[in-house]
Amino acid sequence: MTKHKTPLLDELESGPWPSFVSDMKQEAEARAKNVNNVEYQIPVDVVEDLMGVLELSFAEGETHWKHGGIVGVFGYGGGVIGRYCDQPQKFPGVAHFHTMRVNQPAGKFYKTDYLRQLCDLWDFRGSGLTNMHGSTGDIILLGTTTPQLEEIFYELTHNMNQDLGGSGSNLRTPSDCIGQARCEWACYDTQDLCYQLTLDYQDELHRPAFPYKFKFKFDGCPNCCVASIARADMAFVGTWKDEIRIDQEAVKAYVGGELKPNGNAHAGRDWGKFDIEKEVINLCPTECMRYENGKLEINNRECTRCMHCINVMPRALRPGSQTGCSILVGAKAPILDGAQMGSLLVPFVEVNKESGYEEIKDVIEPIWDWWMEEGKNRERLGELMKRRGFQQLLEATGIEPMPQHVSEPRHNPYIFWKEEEVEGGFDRDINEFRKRHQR
Amino acid sequence: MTKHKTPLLDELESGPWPSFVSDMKQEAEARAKNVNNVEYQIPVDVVEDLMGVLELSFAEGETHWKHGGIVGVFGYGGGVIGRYCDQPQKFPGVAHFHTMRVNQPAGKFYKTDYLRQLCDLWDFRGSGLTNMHGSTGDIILLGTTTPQLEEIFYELTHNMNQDLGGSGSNLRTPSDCIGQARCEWACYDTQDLCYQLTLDYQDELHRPAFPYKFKFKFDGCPNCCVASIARADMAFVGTWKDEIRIDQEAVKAYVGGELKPNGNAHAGRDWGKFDIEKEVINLCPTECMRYENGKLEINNRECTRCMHCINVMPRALRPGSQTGCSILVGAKAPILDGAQMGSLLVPFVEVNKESGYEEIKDVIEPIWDWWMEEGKNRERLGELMKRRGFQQLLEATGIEPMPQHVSEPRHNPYIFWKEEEVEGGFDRDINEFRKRHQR
Amino acid sequence: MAFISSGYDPEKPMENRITDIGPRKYDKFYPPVIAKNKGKWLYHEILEPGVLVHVSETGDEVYTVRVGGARFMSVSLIREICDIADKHCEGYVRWTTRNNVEFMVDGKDKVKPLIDDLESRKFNGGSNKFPVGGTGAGITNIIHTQGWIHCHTPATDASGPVKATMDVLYDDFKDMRLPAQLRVSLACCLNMCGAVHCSDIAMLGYHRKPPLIDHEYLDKMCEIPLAIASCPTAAIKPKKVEFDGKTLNSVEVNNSRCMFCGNCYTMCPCLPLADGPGDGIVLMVGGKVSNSRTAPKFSKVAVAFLPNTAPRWPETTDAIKKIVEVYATDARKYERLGEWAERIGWERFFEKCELEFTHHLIDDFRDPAYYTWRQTTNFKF
Amino acid sequence: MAFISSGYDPEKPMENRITDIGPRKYDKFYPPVIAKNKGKWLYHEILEPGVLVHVSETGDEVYTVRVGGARFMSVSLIREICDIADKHCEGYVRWTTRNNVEFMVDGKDKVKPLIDDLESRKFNGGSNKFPVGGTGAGITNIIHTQGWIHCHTPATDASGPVKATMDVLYDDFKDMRLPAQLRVSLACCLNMCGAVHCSDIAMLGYHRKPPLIDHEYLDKMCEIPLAIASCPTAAIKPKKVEFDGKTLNSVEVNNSRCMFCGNCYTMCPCLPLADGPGDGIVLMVGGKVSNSRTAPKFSKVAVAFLPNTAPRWPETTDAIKKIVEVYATDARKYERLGEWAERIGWERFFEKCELEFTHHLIDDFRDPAYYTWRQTTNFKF
Ligand code: SRM
Ligand code: SRM
Ligand code: SRM
Ligand code: SRM
Ligand code: SF4
Ligand code: SF4
Ligand code: SF4
Ligand code: SF4
Ligand code: SF4
Ligand code: SF4
Ligand code: SF4
Ligand code: SF4
Repeated sequence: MTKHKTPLLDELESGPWPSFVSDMKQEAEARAKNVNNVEYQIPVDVVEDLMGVLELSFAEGETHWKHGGIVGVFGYGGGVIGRYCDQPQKFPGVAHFHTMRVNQPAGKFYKTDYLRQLCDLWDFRGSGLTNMHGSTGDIILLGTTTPQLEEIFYELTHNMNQDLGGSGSNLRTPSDCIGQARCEWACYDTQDLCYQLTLDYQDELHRPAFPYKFKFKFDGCPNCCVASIARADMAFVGTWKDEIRIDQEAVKAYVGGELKPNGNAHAGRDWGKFDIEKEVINLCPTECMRYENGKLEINNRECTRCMHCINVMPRALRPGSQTGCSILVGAKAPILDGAQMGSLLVPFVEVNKESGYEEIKDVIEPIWDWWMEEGKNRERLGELMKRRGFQQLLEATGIEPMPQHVSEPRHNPYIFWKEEEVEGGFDRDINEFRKRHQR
Repeated sequence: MTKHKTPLLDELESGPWPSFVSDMKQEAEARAKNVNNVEYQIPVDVVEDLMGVLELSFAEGETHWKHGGIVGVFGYGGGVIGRYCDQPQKFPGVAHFHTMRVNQPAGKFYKTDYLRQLCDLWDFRGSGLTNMHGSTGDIILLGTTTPQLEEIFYELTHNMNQDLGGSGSNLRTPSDCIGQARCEWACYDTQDLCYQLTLDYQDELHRPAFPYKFKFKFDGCPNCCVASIARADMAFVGTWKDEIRIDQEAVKAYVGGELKPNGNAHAGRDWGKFDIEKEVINLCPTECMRYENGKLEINNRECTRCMHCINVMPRALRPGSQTGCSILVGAKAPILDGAQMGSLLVPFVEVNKESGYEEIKDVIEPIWDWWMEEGKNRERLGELMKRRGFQQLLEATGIEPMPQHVSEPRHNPYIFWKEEEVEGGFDRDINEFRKRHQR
Repeated sequence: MAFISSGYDPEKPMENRITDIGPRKYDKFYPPVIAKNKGKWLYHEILEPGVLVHVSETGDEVYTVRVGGARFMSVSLIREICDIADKHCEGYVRWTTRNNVEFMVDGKDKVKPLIDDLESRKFNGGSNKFPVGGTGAGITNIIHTQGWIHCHTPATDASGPVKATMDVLYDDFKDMRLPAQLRVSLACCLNMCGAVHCSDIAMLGYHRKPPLIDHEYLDKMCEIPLAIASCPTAAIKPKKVEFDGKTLNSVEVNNSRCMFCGNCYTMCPCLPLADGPGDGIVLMVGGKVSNSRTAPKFSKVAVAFLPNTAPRWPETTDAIKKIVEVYATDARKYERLGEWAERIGWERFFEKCELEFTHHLIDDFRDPAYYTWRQTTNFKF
Repeated sequence: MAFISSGYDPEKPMENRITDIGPRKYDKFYPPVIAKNKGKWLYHEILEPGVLVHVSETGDEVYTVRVGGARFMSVSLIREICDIADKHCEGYVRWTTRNNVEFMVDGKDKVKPLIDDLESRKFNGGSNKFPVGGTGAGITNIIHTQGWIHCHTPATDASGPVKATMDVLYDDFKDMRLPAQLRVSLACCLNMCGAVHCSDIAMLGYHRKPPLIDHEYLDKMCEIPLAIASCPTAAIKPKKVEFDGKTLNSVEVNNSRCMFCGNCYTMCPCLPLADGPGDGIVLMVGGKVSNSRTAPKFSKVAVAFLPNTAPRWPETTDAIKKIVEVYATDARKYERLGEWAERIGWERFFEKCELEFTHHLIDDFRDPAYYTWRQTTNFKF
């Protein structure tokens, strides 16, 4: 426990929020005690050494981890992030400190027997430290040595029926919002689509054949609780085509104050009496709502399904019943060219379990083909779209251009006409021209 | 009159809108008749030949003018646009067809004696065809021959006390809105500022020393009736610092219907009774207005002086009395990099006749210095700003950065720190680093 | 025609030379009522389309009668304007920033005789010489450029399409029934001398074929490096060509990179772009300049190509008329065309105006293009 | 510690190998009440901060108790979570997309015992193990990344600043007094694994010094052309250097073009950027992800640099606290932080939050920068 002094880290033990330092200390202690007599396969003081490294970083303001190098399991191009300490003599316990990405179950529901099995494995063959979860969605097993990688993979697959997730230039571990499992607004079964595509694209997930990483995320509605629109090369966001379902009695109950707006999300302050005009009608971005004579009317043709009114009056309003999803493409973090939000490619597609999601795969696969053909090394889909233009993506996917694809039409007139679109083509004779126009 | 058949042009003689074809015909006829026995210095049938060229273009859909070549008057780098016909044998009258740009008076007010003098000169030494006015603002004398250029310049300057305007890589003819001469909203004397700067910068206007063209435009208020914000490298737009002046009685008269909103600009349709809430309060972009108990209140601190409320109730509301102008820089047409709107550089500066507009020149001149130093050949100020960043413009002008300079702060984090801003500087010793971090 | 000297001596150009005197001073041309009341105006009103009154704090009033017309104008017509100004306006007249002519009188009684005079004058061909209008929530004169009358780079004419369009929009020049002012502009090439980039409706001449290459003369007439450097998309490369047994220095153009901007032709006359069927008009909509309510906006491309059907450009005027009518019916009071399109959404704009949305309308020019794609699930079916 | 084989034989890696089986199927892990009511939920309500009820059309209800915590978690802690889930929740538990843990029970009576149990558990150091909260119009867990615990490119730590910030924002984790939900994120370098680019408040680790160059090893450890190509601003050039009497291939960096993105270091370990005083945090604000009312927005830079003052990053937490408090007081109900800043104007945002506006906050990155400058006269003094 006192292998390294950690005065700076110790200061993070106080305060109300759960202290990761305290948790590390408890783990270090548990490993030291080893009440279950685990035959630790990596150094028993790994956690202490990690604390030592971290304390050093706190003192200096610099990381002490080096580039990964290529480590992994046989036949897979991802799932492991190699990591080495740059002061291995001081901190031998973390000289090697690779992480493994374990593909989380869709929706991140668990049964405790599974979790305990995972803990046992990681106690035995790793640091006993995890991230629940990584920001892509995986279960992150933080820190083990190279010889353990195949062993862990073997036990995961053989004993736990569990595969690794993605890393490298391939499909990354897809993830989803809780959706229909516990949310009244989900327009399709996010868990099933996430699971099914993960299975169907195992090859793309494990064997890097792409120019760079590629992410799927699945949100059941435009609230985007898994942030798909901001973080996924392809975001599948639930939506509907028909009318918002209205329960006029419940509307009245909101107006009357019997029901609390926004599922009581504002209970922490007295915001005064609910005012349907101010809180719903006037905040509707399309101005397509009216509340007159105790009746709420929605001009659904003009509604953009932004969710605001539904969010505020969940007991009175529900998404329509003709549901499906919109597909947005190209979101990514800022490296190299600035962050990108997903851009709407498919306004609406059915999410059809029966067909094995064929309609959706018919969008995915041409995109991959185009990107694999045209994409440069380490070029994300969004970057390729920027470089080659949205038009080329439309051509590659066979989708017709429509105003829904833009927030506004171009304001520059620099249109690249194709030769076949222009009467007479591009080939002309300068001498003919010079007959009409002397030099 | 029948030198060339013009069946296509003839079709433009009908219809209610004044026909330029009819006007050309009347001019061709007048020249042919020559009732005043003018000794035309360029071909008498110049107008007929111009119609002939134009008819040919109408038939073919192609222009018949060639590149200009360098023509001009001695010592000036601008004011003349050279032009030659590419079918000079067919249309000898317009074989040479240069235009001259005559610097219009600010506000474009004229006395007829001046105009008649100009007409006589142009009848005599040119085509008798003009543009009143060119889109920069000049009087455009359309079409004369090379030998006439110096003659016209001589007569303009000696007999009419009138100079040429700009063309080429120099200051272009400044222009302005009618402003205080006839508009109640003008926040400064646009004519005087336009005139004074034109005079003070004659050298810049006539002798190309700039990387490319440079335009000044002067608008008395944010309505921008001379479109300065869209068309000038430097736009001077009137504004005020204090409070909108309110005449509460007049407000009531609008509400009561005695006064017609928007100076009666909507009289062509029955829009129903004036609704101050709908037409003013709710359209105020900052929501800083209230109409309660027959009284209009404006929270001037939040007002962005957009002019809407003043436009709608001109008899009730007037701009404040602490007036001056905002300066926006870098507007330009789309070549090469897309169109640019002017960007706010100086939120407010006094427009001070007494000082000879020194405060304003103190902004102009450092900008020119920077642009002449850093600008590439044929690079507009706006393009330089884009290439080098707004920061450099601020440095060059000594203006402090402020949130008014942006519509929103940057969303990418790619900040170019300067060495002197960063503790410890950029020079470090790799060996020192390697003591902390082994390879 | 004998050459008559002005007094200028080409041998001694500097003798007696007067330079740098600038324009005539503005206040020499102010009508008395303007000179007296400058800076004192209190308010204005539009009495009828084309007729304004401004009232001063001195009690003075100035009545303005605005007339439209071609800014392409003969000296005969200018002299006629002078005659009218002399007769009614003490010899003063002005032009507006949109090339209308304004006659000002200082008493209400002088207005009707002036208008009657103006409206009585017609060209021989039958069109009006001085139609009164162009104020308020209507359509005023079209800002435009040279076109086939004087420029070497146009992809369409200026005066022709403008006349055709104003004929079609004439009723709205004479009326104020629109939700707000609607500004129409034309520029004959994308140098955009008309600054059409911020107009409610803009016609823009546009080429659609890459430059022809006049190999024989190119090296003689152009600086090859300048021509190459002029291309914003780097579509031009140096090339040796065989011509008449000789090897000449010239260039080649990568057609698929060319966006037909014509900048190479500006630098080199041996790279002409003009092409009858290739050239035509891009229709842009929804720009504005004023800061009223919303910030100035750029116009957006609504129709990628309309042919140069001289003399009356019916495809173009039909499209414009359609947009104006739909806007007139659908927009709210004070709402500029672009504000309306943004409120209802561009998907509705195209639907209501019955315009086809083609791939050309999706921005693909440089990095900012990305920000015009739709980055939200909020759209209308 | 003896090596214990799992059964894997490195000589015959393919023997008995199981691959491509994917994750465990989601429905195997559904609590019974979820399995039964999936797709049938009618509505939800937040009973108190951290406690939700969802009501099904079957009449069933599920009560969710959400607890916050570090996502960096030991197996000891996970086992403790399992103990709780076994005791109260039939052995089921889930994690949210923001790394909170959710315990679900199928009856109201089971809620209080669960909460009491959760809140009773503390770490030795005194902090809560399972604080209940993070729902509704409050602040939930911080999305973050590895920082100094595991990554080679961070410019700040992750777990440290997150703990410090959550301590400061703890009251709002336990409350729902804000105008809307407020999402805080952290990414330790601008790879932005935390995807902080769309958060209400984001901490972003940022370097401020160009890479050091390890000439001696560079050519041995890196592909020089790849290193050069990796630089988005073309700041890196090849260079020969004299070292120990030998001429080595290496690179040089044009410091004035470097924007400290670290992409070169990703490609080449001989170009490290880490620097104690140089590195720190960029504070960004006003992003959002949901499409509710307004389209998703990027976060904007509000403070260009805050130092890495370990262990508690007081400059950062102070700035965040200040922004949250001003937002809480000034914004309207339902208004996200970015919506608020846009409504009042960024000039007011900086004034009210007492943040200095420095030149760093003006965009100068590529063409789109231009569109963020103020292109209107509409501003507030
Ligand atoms: C005459 C005029 C058009 C008109 O019919 O009114 C005109 C005519 C020409 N312009 Fe212009 N520009 C005219 C106002 C403008 C404006 C409008 C303005 O000044 O408000 C613009 C857009 C604003 C701006 O400056 O960005 C404009 C943007 C251009 C450009 C593009 C410049 C750019 O930076 O993008 C060019 C190209 C060039 O400079 O090579 C150009 C070039 C030309 C040339 C010289 C053609 C050339 O490449 O050599 C044209 C000569 C036509 C001719 O033969 O007469 N003209 N030009 C306008 C000047 C009249 C006057 O002095 O009053
Ligand atoms: C005469 C003129 C100034 C000049 O120096 O020549 C002028 C004069 C007036 N303008 Fe203007 N504007 C003139 C060009 C402009 C332009 C420039 C342009 O169109 O190229 C603009 C910017 C257009 C744009 O935004 O695209 C312009 C935007 C305005 C506005 C803003 C309207 C809006 O809601 O966006 C107002 C206010 C209003 O009309 O309510 C205004 C108001 C006025 C007033 C009422 C000002 C006043 O109190 O005298 C004048 C009479 C308006 C009318 O005609 O209905 N004026 N006005 C110009 C007449 C041009 C013409 O012949 O038709
Ligand atoms: C549990 C979780 C989904 C999951 O699969 O794990 C979830 C669950 C719910 N979200 Fe969410 N959201 C969850 C992450 C998100 C995210 C993603 C994020 O923050 O990274 C977003 C987008 C955030 C953004 O815009 O920046 C998100 C934006 C929303 C919104 C939109 C609010 C808005 O006005 O912008 C709603 C609607 C509302 O709250 O009125 C919402 C509403 C809901 C509801 C009410 C849906 C329902 O009916 O069950 C759930 C409870 C809300 C609550 O906690 O108050 N949820 N929600 C996630 C909980 C994270 C956590 O631990 O705190
Ligand atoms: C572990 C994780 C952070 C975490 O603590 O949660 C992570 C960690 C790393 N990311 Fe990431 N990324 C992680 C989610 C993300 C996300 C978020 C997401 O997926 O939703 C993003 C932003 C979204 C996106 O993909 O654009 C993200 C954008 C990056 C980038 C920038 C990619 C780009 O195109 O801009 C890099 C740079 C790279 O690929 O070289 C990167 C690179 C890395 C590397 C591999 C560093 C490197 O250059 O070698 C990090 C390894 C850290 C380590 O030692 O453990 N990571 N990375 C996340 C994966 C966990 C998981 O599988 O669940
Ligand atoms: S994204 Fe929509 S469906 Fe999914 S959990 Fe959030 S609110 Fe529910
Ligand atoms: S979902 Fe949004 S756009 Fe549709 S009615 Fe509700 S608030 Fe309006
Ligand atoms: S810009 Fe303003 S001051 Fe000038 S004429 Fe127009 S409304 Fe009047
Ligand atoms: S000028 Fe514009 S912002 Fe100011 S009060 Fe009037 S409408 Fe509102
Ligand atoms: S817009 Fe183009 S073609 Fe028309 S006048 Fe200007 S430069 Fe010439
Ligand atoms: S027209 Fe424009 S894009 Fe095409 S070759 Fe010439 S300069 Fe390049
Ligand atoms: S954000 Fe950067 S430093 Fe942090 S984990 Fe991701 S790659 Fe590593
Ligand atoms: S840190 Fe980025 S900008 Fe600087 S040299 Fe490296 S790659 Fe180039």
